[in-house]
Amino acid sequence: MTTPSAGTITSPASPPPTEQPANEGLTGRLRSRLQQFLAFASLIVIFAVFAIASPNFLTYGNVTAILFSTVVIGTLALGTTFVIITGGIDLSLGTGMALCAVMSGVFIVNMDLPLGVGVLGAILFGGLLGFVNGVNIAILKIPPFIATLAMMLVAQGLALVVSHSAPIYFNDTPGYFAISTGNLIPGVQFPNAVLILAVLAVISGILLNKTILGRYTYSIGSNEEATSLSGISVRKWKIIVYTLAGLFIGMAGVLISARLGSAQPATGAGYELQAIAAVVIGGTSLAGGKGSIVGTIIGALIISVLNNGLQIMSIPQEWQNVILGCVILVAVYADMLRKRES
Amino acid sequence: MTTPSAGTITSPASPPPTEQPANEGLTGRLRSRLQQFLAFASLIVIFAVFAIASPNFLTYGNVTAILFSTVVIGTLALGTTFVIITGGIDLSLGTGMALCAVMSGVFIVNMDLPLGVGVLGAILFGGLLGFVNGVNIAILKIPPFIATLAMMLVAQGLALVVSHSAPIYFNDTPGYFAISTGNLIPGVQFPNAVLILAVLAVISGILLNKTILGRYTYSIGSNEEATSLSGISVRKWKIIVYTLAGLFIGMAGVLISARLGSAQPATGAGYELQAIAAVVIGGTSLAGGKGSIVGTIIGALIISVLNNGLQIMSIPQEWQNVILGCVILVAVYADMLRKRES
Amino acid sequence: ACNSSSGGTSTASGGGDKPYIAIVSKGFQHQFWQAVKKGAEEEAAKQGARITFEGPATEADVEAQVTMLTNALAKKPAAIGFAALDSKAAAPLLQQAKSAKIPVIAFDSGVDSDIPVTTASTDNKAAAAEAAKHMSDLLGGKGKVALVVHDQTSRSGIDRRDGFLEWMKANAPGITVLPPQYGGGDQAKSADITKSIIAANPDIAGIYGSNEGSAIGVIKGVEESGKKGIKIVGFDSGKAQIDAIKNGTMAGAITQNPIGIGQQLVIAAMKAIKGENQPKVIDTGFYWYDKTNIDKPEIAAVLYQ
Amino acid sequence: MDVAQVPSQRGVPLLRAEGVSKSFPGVRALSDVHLDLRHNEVLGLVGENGAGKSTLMKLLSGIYTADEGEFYLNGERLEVTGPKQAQELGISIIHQEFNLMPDLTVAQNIFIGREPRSGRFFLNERGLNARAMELIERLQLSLDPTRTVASLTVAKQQMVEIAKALSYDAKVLIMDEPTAALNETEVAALHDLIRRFKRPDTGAIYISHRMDELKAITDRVTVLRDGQYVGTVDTARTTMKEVISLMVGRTIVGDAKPEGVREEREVLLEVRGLSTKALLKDVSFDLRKGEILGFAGLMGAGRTEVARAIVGADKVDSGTITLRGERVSIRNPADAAKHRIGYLSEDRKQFGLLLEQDVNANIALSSLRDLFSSFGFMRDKTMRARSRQSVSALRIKTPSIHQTAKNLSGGNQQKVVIAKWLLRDCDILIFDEPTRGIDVGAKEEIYRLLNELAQQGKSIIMISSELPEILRMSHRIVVMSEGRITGMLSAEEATQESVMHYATLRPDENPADAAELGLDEIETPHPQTAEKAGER
Ligand SMILES: Nc1ncnc2c1ncn2[C@@H]1O[C@H](COP(=O)(O)OP(=O)(O)OP(=O)(O)O)[C@@H](O)[C@H]1O
Ligand SMILES: Nc1ncnc2c1ncn2[C@@H]1O[C@H](COP(=O)(O)OP(=O)(O)OP(=O)(O)O)[C@@H](O)[C@H]1O
Ligand SMILES: [Mg+2]
Ligand SMILES: [Mg+2]
Repeated sequence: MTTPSAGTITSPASPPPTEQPANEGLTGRLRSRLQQFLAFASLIVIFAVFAIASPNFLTYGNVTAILFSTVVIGTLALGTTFVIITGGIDLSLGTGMALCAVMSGVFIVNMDLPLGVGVLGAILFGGLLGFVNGVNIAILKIPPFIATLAMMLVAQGLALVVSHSAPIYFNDTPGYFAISTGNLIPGVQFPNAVLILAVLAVISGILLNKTILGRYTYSIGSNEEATSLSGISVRKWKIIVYTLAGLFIGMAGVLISARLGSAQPATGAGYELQAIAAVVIGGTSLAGGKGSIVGTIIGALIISVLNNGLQIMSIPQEWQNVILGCVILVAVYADMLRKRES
Repeated sequence: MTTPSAGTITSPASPPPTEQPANEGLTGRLRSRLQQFLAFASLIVIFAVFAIASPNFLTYGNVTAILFSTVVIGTLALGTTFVIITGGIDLSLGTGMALCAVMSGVFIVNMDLPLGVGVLGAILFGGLLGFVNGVNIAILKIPPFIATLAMMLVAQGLALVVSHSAPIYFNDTPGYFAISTGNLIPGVQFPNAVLILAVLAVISGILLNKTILGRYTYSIGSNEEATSLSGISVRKWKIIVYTLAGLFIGMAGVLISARLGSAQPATGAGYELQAIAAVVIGGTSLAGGKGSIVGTIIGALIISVLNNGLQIMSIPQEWQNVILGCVILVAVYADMLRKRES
Repeated sequence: ACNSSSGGTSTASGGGDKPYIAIVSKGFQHQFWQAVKKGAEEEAAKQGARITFEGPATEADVEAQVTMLTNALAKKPAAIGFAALDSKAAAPLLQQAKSAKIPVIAFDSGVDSDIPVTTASTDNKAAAAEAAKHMSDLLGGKGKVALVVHDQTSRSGIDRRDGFLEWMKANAPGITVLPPQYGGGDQAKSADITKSIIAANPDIAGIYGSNEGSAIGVIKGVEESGKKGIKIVGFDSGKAQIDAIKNGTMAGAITQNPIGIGQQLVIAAMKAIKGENQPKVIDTGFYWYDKTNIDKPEIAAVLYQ
Repeated sequence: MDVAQVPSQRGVPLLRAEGVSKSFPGVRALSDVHLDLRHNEVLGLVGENGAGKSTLMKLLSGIYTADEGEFYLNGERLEVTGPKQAQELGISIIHQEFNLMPDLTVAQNIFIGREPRSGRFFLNERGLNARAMELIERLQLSLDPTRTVASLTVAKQQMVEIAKALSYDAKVLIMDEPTAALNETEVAALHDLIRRFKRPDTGAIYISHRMDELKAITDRVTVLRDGQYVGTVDTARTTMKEVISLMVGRTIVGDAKPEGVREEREVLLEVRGLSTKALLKDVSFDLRKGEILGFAGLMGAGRTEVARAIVGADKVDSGTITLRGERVSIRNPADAAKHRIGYLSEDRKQFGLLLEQDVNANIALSSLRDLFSSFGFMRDKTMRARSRQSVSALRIKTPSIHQTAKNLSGGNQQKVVIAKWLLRDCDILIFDEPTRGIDVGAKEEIYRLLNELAQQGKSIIMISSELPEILRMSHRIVVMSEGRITGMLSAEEATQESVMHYATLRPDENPADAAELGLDEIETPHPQTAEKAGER
């Protein structure tokens, strides 16, 4: 869309004037910290409500279960946070994850490669998917929505083709399960997958805030044209960002198949909306330029806490979605009010 | 030193730089017409390929079938074209449609209202859903992605609640079926639903191109802030646009339930991505400000022609998605190349 | 009649006076599962039990089901009813249930494990074979047959496809079976697929739909194509299929006994809670129904509208 | 190196353009233009709006490629393939439109692509801020390196651009209307910077429509007209009148002046005690029928905020607005428009234009309902006819009314925005920096129009940072400082000095501090530029 020769127009379609970075300086910095902390507020309120409403909610087992159920969406959401900050979108998350899970099965079960190699292969395969997305978007200039929608369809088909439409079971590689459900911390019943998500979140945070990759991610989303005019290869960095998101897709594929003990070729559709929702609930703007890893994790947690809590409270299933929708609305609205006030 | 009030200066006269009827004007207009016509090209190529590949493709019955299968997605896509041109998005299309279908059932079957009243009721109910979306987005300033995602969940749940999780059958109202499958044109086997889609497309085209609603739709998508400062009530028009999209959701609900003879509360999820894809393939930009009804109809046709053609050619189904994805990519890429050239 | 009944609002404890049975099914929104739910609720009311009934949105959503099972366990139920989308995926959770001494009753399809106290299920493959047999009879053993299947990876989809295909291969040399097409159980999509099949194969003689949504889609597709004389064989029940059979559009269908499955499930669970002995397998059976027997009481009893 | 080819008394010019042509669809922006920039000089580049100045500079910095022609740097043939390469060659440009990342901080913007790193991949944020601080101090700008650019005023954003351009070790510095958003003090500071930049091995090109600035800073001035080279003159040996006549090639009647003050005229708008959370304190004034009320003040004095508050674009904390004797509550610009109040924003890119739409759509936007539709349907023909009228009345240089707004030159874009408000029949028009980026000839045109409007009985608030303009056009002048009205002058008593006196008055502190004002104005958040960086 924006070739360097396209003129020098700065502001794109004029984003609505929301968010005002308040009086900055020290107090400002402090306040904005506080504000980010306040973003927890919705999460904490929801959490508290459930804890009061049901004695089964605030148990060690259930809290672990909530965290565990956040892992896959969380992993996908981390990668796509980068994509969304550049102003892009990735719809191939869900079915791409299924394809990576299948590839993991192909490597480990069908081809009998060592566990580590197979896992690495699946993750790199995810990177390849992301790379293809990146090339389509950055070089061929296909709008991200279309490019990744096409990839979503392709991955969905390929997962079935490669697996011959049947799940691949990891029965003979017990180590594979351990990736997700094992307990690395001795003596404590705490699933590895949650630790992995935590590590991935920290790495993502470092990448986004402390490296040039992160800087250019924000920069591209903020003003792609200007970034390009500043001599930065927007193409290259976009490809890197989508590839990175692809690596996260690969990891999500490994994590979900390790959790289930099998690679399910037909899953995945629908995960993309959930992952994007987590990112956006976490305050990242689809218009690009703004967002944070902390926000994304909070967003993912809000979704899984709500799902869990409503189930724990035995709310009839047809009402669960109604309530889920309303609570998301209220949570985001409250968050926006808070931001507007300050 | 000279101030801007430089006084009177005389110098060799040169004609005032008024409008230069350069290359634009007639030829320019013609060229852009041609370009829009060329957007058909991908569709025509795809169509031709199938027609050559399979003798069963280009039959009256099959072409009607293709058109018929475009109706629901097409109707949803028409409404959401407006939304997307304003720079918004509507994820509540699919499940909203299911809810409207259920409401139609409630009105006509459960409450025994006259057919026309029931149909109108269902359409207006869709308008109400859209109105709520509009208020959430325009007044409460919730990002469209979140607001309509929440509505998607709420509608999904409500459809089940209202219908008591069971389909509602229109068996006692044969007239209802006729809305979709009847043949208004005497003697010709041509389903009404296709005619309805055509009429809706024409109405949408007029609304978008010939009325102030259309102008404001483009303006808001181009630059919301500037539109507002031009003395236009952006809030009001946004609400109108989402309400309009809601009316189309309602009509889609009527059309799908008339086709099936029943309101299926559990359908709908996934239709939103297809409808949005049709719009975007048709050249409407998710960034807002650009788009056309013709493009949307072409986009919807590309999808249904591909689906139909691949099935007619008996391509194994797991490959169909792979090919679908690739063709969409190529079609959009070709279209972009063409646009860039001219 | 769904959000009422025994689920109730006594949200909190797993204890209470009524025994609580958490049922995690393969689906929720589809009529088949709603019928199972109905059976379970009725039986629970009769036996004085409290149940919850949940299922993922699609039969591909294994992870969501596993999460639901996890959450069900957290509620410390007296028994669990479970229809596994992928039985291996749930193995650790079943183990957990066992350690917590919560009896598990499998239903719909078996679970690859000896943890469940009993399994109340139908043999989907045999049922599909029965459908194939009737199709072959209807066609006099020759002609072209197509399948519109609801899913290509779920157990029920695979069994109902393979059962049909295998029977045809073994017993009907005169019948050509086209490659199966998958419509996700969506009526409109299945109808469009059916029309494509008819367009591509003008000589098609019979079409089989593997669940309610697919079967209705086939009926709609055939109707819309205007083609006469195509034999349609379906699966499951529901008003639209029953009507189609009555008016002759559809030749007949296989039905399981979903209400019965729900009832059996709760009966078995109550027995397990009380520690009573019971058989490892409860066959809930399937039936072929067509114009001739649709009004018979024993058939009418297993059909849901 | 082909020295013989370079005819210059002082030897090889630093930068040379020869026979450069460039066309866009429907527009021949440049034809056979040449230009010499010598060492150690500031070359002014002038021409009417759309003359091709920006295009020439974009060719030089590799954003466009020329259809014909060559560039030489120090006599060596220059092949500019892109902005990055231009930078590496020592050509640094400040574009007419901002090229900033609004979500990044000042320091991050300045050093984008050249961040100090620890290792290859990790950012050294502290080093970055230190380097930015160093640069900012060296350039004597008042910027906080850790602030996000979106929260800065347009003027400050301009300074970030300047700092960024100077942070490269540039040999050639190109500035495309760098002062359009700056006030006098800031302009002086910028000129200071340029003088310090000027060395025997460097040179600068300076584009501006402000003749006094050209006189002050340039050594020579090259004039373009309609994409063609007209001539180059020595600044010291010519008058600006001469330059203008070269530039416009026609007569400019520059004596438009409003009639004298008419105290007896009825008061149309009464603003009392207007305050906002962010800045405004107790702003009260009257606007009379047929009056041009000038608003003067330094950047950030709050003039824009007053305008936005009146039309309901920003939230008002307290205060009343009385229109034709009736109290009104205006909640948004649509309300304002209903009360026949129009606001032309100072930031055309962000708040004025639909960049992707054509000129026609832009001009018609405000009047769609009143003029160009019946029963909701567009009256396209009328609309096109009126747009064409506006285009020729304001001399908007465009191939047709169907040209996309973003393809117009900066000044012509501004005229489009003005045309939009002139079409809509408002009783009160608030023009915020209406002549920003507009050439001398067109300015006169706009002044004439403003006068006409006033004579028709319309009331006009004109916010401007160009004192001469305010002094010449206003019946009365309101002077603001730090969110308060500090002075109210009649046309007769107002002089540059008196206005500046009130403009630098600190309303609530001791007057001694006033001296420190200028660059160092106090900043408070403002919704206006909170989002993406606009343009001046
Ligand atoms: N990308 C483009 N596409 C089409 N026309 C363009 C484009 N860029 C510039 N033009 C046209 O080229 C001509 C020269 O524009 P340019 O921006 O160089 O003018 P300018 O001298 O900088 O004017 P101003 O003083 O208003 O900034 C104008 O007529 C303009 O409309
Ligand atoms: N676009 C903006 N973004 C953020 N803050 C702004 C913006 N515009 C103004 N401000 C802040 O609000 C205050 C008032 O500025 P305002 O623009 O109203 O003043 P002004 O007198 O119109 O000056 P200018 O000529 O720069 O527009 C200033 O202190 C400034 O810091
Ligand atoms: Mg210019
Ligand atoms: Mg201002």
